[in-house]
Amino acid sequence: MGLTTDQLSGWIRGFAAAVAEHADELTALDSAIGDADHGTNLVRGTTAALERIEGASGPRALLKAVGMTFISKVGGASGSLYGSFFLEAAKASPEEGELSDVAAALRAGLASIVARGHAEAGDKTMIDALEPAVAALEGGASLADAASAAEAGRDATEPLVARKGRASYLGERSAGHVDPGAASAALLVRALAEAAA
Amino acid sequence: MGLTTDQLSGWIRGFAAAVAEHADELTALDSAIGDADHGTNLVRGTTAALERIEGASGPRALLKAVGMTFISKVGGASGSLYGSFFLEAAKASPEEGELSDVAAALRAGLASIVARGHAEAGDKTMIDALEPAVAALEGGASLADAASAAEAGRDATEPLVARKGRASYLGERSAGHVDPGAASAALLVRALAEAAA
Amino acid sequence: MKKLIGDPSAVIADALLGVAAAHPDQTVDHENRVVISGAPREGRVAIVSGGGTGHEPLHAGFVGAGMLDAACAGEVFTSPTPDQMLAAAQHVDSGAGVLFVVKNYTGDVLNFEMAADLAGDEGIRTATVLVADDVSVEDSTYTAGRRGVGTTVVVEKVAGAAAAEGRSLEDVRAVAQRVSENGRSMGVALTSGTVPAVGKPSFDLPDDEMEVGVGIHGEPGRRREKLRPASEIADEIANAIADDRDFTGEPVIALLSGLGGTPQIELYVMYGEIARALEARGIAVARSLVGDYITSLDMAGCSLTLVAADDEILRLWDAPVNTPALRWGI
Amino acid sequence: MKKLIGDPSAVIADALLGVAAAHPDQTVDHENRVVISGAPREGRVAIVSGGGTGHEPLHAGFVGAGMLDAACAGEVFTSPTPDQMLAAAQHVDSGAGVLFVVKNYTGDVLNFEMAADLAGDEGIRTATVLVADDVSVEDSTYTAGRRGVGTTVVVEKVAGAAAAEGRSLEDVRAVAQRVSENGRSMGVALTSGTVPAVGKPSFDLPDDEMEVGVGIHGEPGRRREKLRPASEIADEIANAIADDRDFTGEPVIALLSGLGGTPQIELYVMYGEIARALEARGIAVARSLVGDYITSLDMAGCSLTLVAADDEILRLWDAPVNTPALRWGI
Ligand SMILES: Nc1ncnc2c1ncn2[C@@H]1O[C@H](COP(=O)(O)OP(=O)(O)O)[C@@H](O)[C@H]1O
Ligand SMILES: Nc1ncnc2c1ncn2[C@@H]1O[C@H](COP(=O)(O)OP(=O)(O)O)[C@@H](O)[C@H]1O
Ligand SMILES: [Mg+2]
Ligand SMILES: [Mg+2]
Ligand SMILES: [Mg+2]
Ligand SMILES: [Mg+2]
Repeated sequence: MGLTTDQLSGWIRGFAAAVAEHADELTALDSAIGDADHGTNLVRGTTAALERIEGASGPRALLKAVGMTFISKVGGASGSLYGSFFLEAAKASPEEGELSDVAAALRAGLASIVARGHAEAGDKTMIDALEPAVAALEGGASLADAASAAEAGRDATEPLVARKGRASYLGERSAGHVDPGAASAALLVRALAEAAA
Repeated sequence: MGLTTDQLSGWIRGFAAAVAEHADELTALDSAIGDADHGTNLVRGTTAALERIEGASGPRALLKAVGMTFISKVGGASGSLYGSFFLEAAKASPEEGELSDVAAALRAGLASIVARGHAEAGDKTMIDALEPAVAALEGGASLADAASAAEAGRDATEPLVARKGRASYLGERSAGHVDPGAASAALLVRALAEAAA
Repeated sequence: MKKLIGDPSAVIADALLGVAAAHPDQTVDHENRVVISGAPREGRVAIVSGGGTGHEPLHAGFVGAGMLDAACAGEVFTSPTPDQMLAAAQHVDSGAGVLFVVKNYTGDVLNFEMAADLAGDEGIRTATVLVADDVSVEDSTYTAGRRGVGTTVVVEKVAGAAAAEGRSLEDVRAVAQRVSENGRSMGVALTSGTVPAVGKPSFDLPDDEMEVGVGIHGEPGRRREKLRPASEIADEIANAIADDRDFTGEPVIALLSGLGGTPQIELYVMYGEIARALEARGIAVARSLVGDYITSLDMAGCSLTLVAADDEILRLWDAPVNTPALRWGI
Repeated sequence: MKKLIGDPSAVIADALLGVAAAHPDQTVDHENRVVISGAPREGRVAIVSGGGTGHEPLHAGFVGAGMLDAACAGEVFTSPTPDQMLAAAQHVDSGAGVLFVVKNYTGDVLNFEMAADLAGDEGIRTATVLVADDVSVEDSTYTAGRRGVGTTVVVEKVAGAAAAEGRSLEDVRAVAQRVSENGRSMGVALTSGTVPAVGKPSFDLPDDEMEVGVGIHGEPGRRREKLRPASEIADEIANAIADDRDFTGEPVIALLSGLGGTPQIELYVMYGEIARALEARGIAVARSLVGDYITSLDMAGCSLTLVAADDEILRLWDAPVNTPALRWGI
């Protein structure tokens, strides 16, 4: 199940399209328990990334370009975390040919989010969508199933009390809302499944 | 048709009661074309005046106390103008006995408003209510008729474009609203008619 | 009404308690509602201003060395009384006389006139400078004339600096008068302010409209328009001012003041557009201030003031000043 | 949305044009959105801060002699990127190193960490002081910890003064850290702010309610309550701070900041009540500031910050400073 550079760039384009479509929703989620910018942040990041991946040759260069763009254009928590995710996924990807071990690349990306943000599953962050997806892939599930796992993880953030990110400032009041980063991460994994299909 | 000190103090009490009853209305008129304080200003002035006229002996002392109170407690245009009105009316009133020439006292008060404020009839001010009332009295009308003249003068301010006071800043937009000072002046004359009755 | 206050009728007394606590350099005469500078004034002219409350930092925020010696606080949007002004003059006169800085509103003018009479009776020499700079009001001898707005800040600063140089009352008045005559202002409002004692906005303004040509007392403006981008608003107010008086060829002091409810980020966006608009008209800004200097309670909006400054005015503007709201050189 | 702006997505670039026009003492790197002080810094430590836009005057308003050497402006409520921070460090480093003043938000912390790495790669020494002073947030190692709010202003002032004395990076960081550890804050909101790109308030708040324990990013507070008089609000926030740390027996720097949409008259009413509440708790205010210092767009409300100050901190606080929003002694 290797992914070509074209498919990977399709992933980013698909993620950009999904972010654009759901931007208001992501921002609304962030209004409820954060600072109302998650949609705008990701639109800025994905729009800039699309310009930078034009003609990138090879999985590593492509993912690296995406990571660098997120870091230098987005700011906030998500810019840094998604940026690290792509940079580390790039390092776990080949310079040429196909990305064959998708699970390993995603695991490397996720590990860097954890390393930077010190959050764990259940803290009501993007990790709650990414971890079940990566674990599913590692267990041999399809990308489509991984995307469903991410979506289930996203939904499961709703009742949680946040322990990381801005939502943690709300204490008990953060319960009852889906985490915006988990929602965008679910879009990310779904876009990957669709690009690979 | 002389007025005793008791009747004059009844005038001030009646004016205070009318101002209290219509305070919101006066302020609403002032909101439309001024700065939303005419009701509050007059409540402050009349409340303080009631304290100061207790036991005043003679028309002049009584009216002077009212004038001084307005000047020292109210501020704004109306504090100074009503204050001058009462001070000059006091000067035209006897120290003892009854105020017999009511028209002359009111004319003196009105003249001082004109002298201070440089407004004339038709400028959309309190003068538009006071002038017809004083003129009516001078022509031999009853106080009740003078009060009606003041009310007619008040109503006639509605279509006018203000040339004096804050309402003048609105230019054409001041038309279509009754002048707050004309409204309070009509209350003043009506209170006088009732105190004398 | 959503305000950080207690009893709405006690808001001025309560705010003066805060002023006294926050500014130990100032003395507050709570009975007369006068804020007095702690700066020495032996033998020099004293500058006194005052007006309705609700325009903060005007006037009490400008009490201090190099600016006002005392400020009287009236009720909200209501001129103080002559008694207050007399008390202020008595607090600060040291024999050289007192300059009253008066904004042109009927109430302020009348009450300061009476105060000048009372002060004369007490042997205090006074002079008055009147500020009437709002170009959105027609300038006519048949009306109350123009309102006094932002130029007041510059008049107070320059008069205070002239007084600090030990100049005579006539001299101080003359330069203050020159500032007053050379200043022009105009304001726009996006929302109405709310007078505490009233409890609801002074006027209603639909979500997509603004008032053009507003003063600082919550009165509606000269006209109501659709809300427009900052660039167009800047062009409108800059042009209205520049059409009223030719500011080219002279150094200009520019003051962009928020009206109380407008955050700094918006004021800076506006100032960028104002700077552009002034440059397009050939007007050279020598000094500028951007912030809340003359406000109207919690009204959202801004006002622009330009003062044409000769060398003396600029020098006095640059002189040291130490007040809560304006400070440099000390 | 009623704002004095143009294109909502250009609000930061537009505001920086205004900053450049209003403050000729500052230089603006428009590409990187960095505001740079014109004060000399040869051979001394430089102080750099930054954060999301919408908190003005924080941080760009504190750029100038004796305070910040540079400030980076992120998008509204969004931490700047490491590239911006690196550019800022490169602009102002003169070999003695750069202190990053960072408010404790995940985004700010992560991006400044990356910036420190990048700066190291470029041979620039950096140190970081983190501000995490909001007592309304639980202080726990399992969470993101407390937000950084008003104490940031004091940290920036004191760090700038220490740098101006020519002290080493380690020294400057140490005293800045001491300020950070000794500061506590708490805020309340009467209205929600509106993010320009969003166009509507971040949260709805009924006319008779307030949010207690808010930060500066438009997030709701710890809880919602009926709106109460200023005296009760003052007691609540003063007590929350004083319960968290004992401020008795030490001189205290008190900062009462508006949140952007609150006029000064209300802040002074609040400060009067705060002064009373602190005195009742035996807390002695040595220095105070009342005004807009750290805001949240056009939110109505206020935040109180107390910093326990030793002699050195007080001396550095009193040292001359010349920035658009804080100035004395120069
Ligand atoms: N420490 C963390 N670890 C992992 N994810 C985090 C962490 N902090 C925040 N996030 C994620 O970032 C999202 C917020 O992103 P965004 O709104 O773009 O940034 P900011 O919080 O700086 O405004 C949160 O919903 C959460 O999923
Ligand atoms: N120059 C003037 N001559 C006569 N009456 C005036 C003049 N200016 C204002 N007034 C009256 O004063 C009224 C306003 O009083 P008030 O609201 O109490 O004072 P202010 O205008 O200072 O707020 C106006 O409605 C008008 O009738
Ligand atoms: Mg966010
Ligand atoms: Mg009025
Ligand atoms: Mg008034
Ligand atoms: Mg953010």
